[in-house]
Order: sequence, then structure tokens, then C-alpha cells
Amino acid sequence: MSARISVQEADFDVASELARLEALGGGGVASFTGVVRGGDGLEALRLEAYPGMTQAALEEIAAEAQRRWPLVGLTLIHRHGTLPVGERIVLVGAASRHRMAALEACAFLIDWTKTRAPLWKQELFAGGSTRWVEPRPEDDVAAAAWDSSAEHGRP
Amino acid sequence: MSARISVQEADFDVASELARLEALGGGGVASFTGVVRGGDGLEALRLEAYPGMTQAALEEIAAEAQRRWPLVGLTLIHRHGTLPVGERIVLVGAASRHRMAALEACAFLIDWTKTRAPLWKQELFAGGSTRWVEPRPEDDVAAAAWDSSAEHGRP
Amino acid sequence: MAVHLLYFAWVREAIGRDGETIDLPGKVDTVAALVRWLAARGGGYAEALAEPARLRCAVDQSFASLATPIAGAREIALFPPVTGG
Amino acid sequence: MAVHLLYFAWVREAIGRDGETIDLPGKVDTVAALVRWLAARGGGYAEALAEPARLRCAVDQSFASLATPIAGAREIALFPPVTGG
Repeated sequence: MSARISVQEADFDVASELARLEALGGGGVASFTGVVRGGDGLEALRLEAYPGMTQAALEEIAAEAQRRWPLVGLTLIHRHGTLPVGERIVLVGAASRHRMAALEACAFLIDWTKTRAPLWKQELFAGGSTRWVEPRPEDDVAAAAWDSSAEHGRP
Repeated sequence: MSARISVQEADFDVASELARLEALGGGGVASFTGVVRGGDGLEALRLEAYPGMTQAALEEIAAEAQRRWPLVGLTLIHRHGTLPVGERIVLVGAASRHRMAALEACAFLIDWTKTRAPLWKQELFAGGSTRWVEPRPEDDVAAAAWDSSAEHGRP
Repeated sequence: MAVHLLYFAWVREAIGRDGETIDLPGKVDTVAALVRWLAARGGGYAEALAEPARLRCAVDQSFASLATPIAGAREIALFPPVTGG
Repeated sequence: MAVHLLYFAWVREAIGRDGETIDLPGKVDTVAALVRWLAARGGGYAEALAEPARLRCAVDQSFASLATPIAGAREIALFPPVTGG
């Protein structure tokens, strides 16, 4: 298992990240990329991390994914700092011999990253107003569903 | 909805395909890439398509995904011809405001592509022997599970 | 009636060609009847089409069953279960 | 005992600083007690910490609950529910 976990300000190169997973030879590579979505005058998100803890929390989430699915590789990159509309926020990727393992692991990684990693989003609007994003109950439901699921499989 | 469906011999550029989906503004982009996996002396796969029908079959599968999930974009590219170990075979991608819609649509697209598109795989081994790949019962089960599922959601 | 036949994968290999245009007698009115009629030619046809249950088909580029009528069809394809993806 | 406190997101904004090192009296023995003790300072502290149910915390960089004991802790972080991803 080859895991790459990173909390960083810089953008990441999706092509090279997925090429790394493809090269591991599992045959199936799934990914999910989250991008800042515009609307309602939003200009950017500001992502705040907990230096020291965020990386460790993502590593724990990745380790749990490795326990649940037969992965040959895994990628979890989360940016912090000010990210204008259209910028990438997060990339999760998983490589496996089994396509459903790869896809489910990605769903798990993003669900838990949203609810179990110390990261906070602030919306920055045209005109200068700001708003801290509230947690969404459906994200907690999605994350909790993995608790009650068996070793494998989507809840 | 912006759909890109292609049956082609040439490799595809994962980065530009995913960048296209990111640019549609949905905020969430999921993908699955299938790569020729080595082992047991396998040197390459030969993918045979049905000129004229394969493209149309993939377009129907894509249209079904659009009916089932709120997608802003979708990509389904399948190669044919001789593909050595490590070469990409297929890319499915989906963009949506909802991360689960994007991930589930990818699972659906690959499940149905495996079982409902006129494509055949032949294994080419070192030494010159060949073998036509047999359909796998679990692929039929996975594809059929989408029949019995509701409008949305993983079965 | 003249119909274009297409063969794929090991059906194509056993028959030794990827397609042909033939005139079908009117009594050959379903895919199953076509398969029997072709198999009766013997040789690669008999080999490729010996077990109809292993075959899949498309009529005018739409998936069909062995029971599908073929009257008026312009293109009929015979092939194994698909294995793409 | 000296402990390093960290504040994130709107907790940080309301308190007006991202952290501080303080000497805690021994009776402040849980995260909940710490929150009450800090809120009693008034001003931004009172504002940020008025509703403990809206707060989450980590003790020595592990997620904890308000009931978690803090004896011996070196770093305690107070923040809203996380919203990354």
C-alpha cells in the first residue's frame, strides 16, 4: 500500500497524482476532486487548518480506508488558505484491483474528511462580507453511515 | 449537462478530461480509470469494438446516468485496439453539485459499460497465446443491481 | 432478403471472417433460426454457433435476443457476451 | 499548570487571538470547566464560548469531548464543528 497524504497551500497536479496511482498496477483508479463552487456573490473560500493535527487526522482516515478496502494505493490532499472560485480544494484517490473498492474508498475518504478532519471553511463574498460555513447534517449522516456498515461496502 | 462520449484507439488525457468537468462549476468531480493489469504473463489486451454500435451504446448508458443523477457533466471514453499492460482502457467521469451523485454515477457508468456495451477483451500473453476474456458473474450482478435500485442511490 | 451479418470476438475468429452479406430464405425469421441456418454450413460456422446459449446478438445495432424476429433487418451481429470496461 | 490553548475559525475571531499559554488553576479539570473559566473573562471569550454545545475540542491534538479531563494536557484547542472537504 502506497499512501500519499498532504495538507498544503499549493494546488496539486491531478494528472501526476492519478498517474502515480495508475502505476501501482491495481488496474482500477477512482478519484474525487472538490472545487470551490461560485454563486450568491461568493469570491473565495478561506480554508483554515490546525497545523500539526490536520495531517495526522487525514493519516488516520487514510489508515481506516486501508483497513476497510483492499487498496494498492491511496491519495488524500487537502489545501488550506484562500481559494478563489474554481480552485481545487481536495483530492481523494484510491487504486485497487476491485473497481468498487476504489470508488467506495473515495466516498469514505471524502465523507470522513468532511466530518473528522480539523478544517474550517469561511466564505468570502464580493463586497467584503464573510461567513463561516455551518456543518451540514447530511454530511454527518453520510459519515456516520460508514460506522454502521460492515467491513466492506457502501452503507 | 455536458456529455463527452468517445470510442477511440488513442489514449486520452486524464488531466484535460477532468479539467473540463471541473470547469463546469458543479464543485464535485469523480472519476474511474481502468488500466491493463499485468500478471500471469499477460502482455496486452486487445479490445474489439462494434463500429457504429459501441458509441451509440455508450451514449445510451450516459443518457441513463443523466436521468438518474443530477449531473452537470459526464465523460465516458473507451479505447479499442491493442493495449499493453499499464495502458489506460477506459475513463468515466461525472461532475455534480453532490459528491455522492458524482461517485455513484461513475460506479453506474463503469458497471453498465462492462455489461451493456459491445466490447470484447482478448488477452495476449508472452509466447503468443491468446484467450478471450469470459464475462464475470459478479459484473452481471453489479450491473443488474442498478435495475432494482430506486431513481437514486447505490443498490 | 439481403442482410449484412457481422461477427465479433471468438465468433469472428471461428468463422474466419468479420462479416458477410447474404440472402436469407424467408423461413429464417428469428435470430435463433439464423444461428441454426448458419451452423448448418458446418466448419467454422458449426464450431462458432454450436452453443446458442453462449451467443449474444444485435439486430440493426440494438441488442436483441435469440427469439427476436429478423424480418426486414439490415444488419445482424453475432458475438459472445460483452467484456469491455 | 501551563497549557497552550489554540482557537480556530469563529472562536479565534471572537477571542481575537489564535492562541495563548496560560496557567490553569487545578479546579479547571475538564474541557467544560476550561470553557466556563475562559468565558468568565468576559468580552470576546464570553462571546465565543457562550454556547458550549456549539464547540468542539481537541486535547493534545486528539478530538475530545467537553467532559474530557485535561490534567497533564499540554495543548487544548477549541473550535467549531469542522467543515473541510
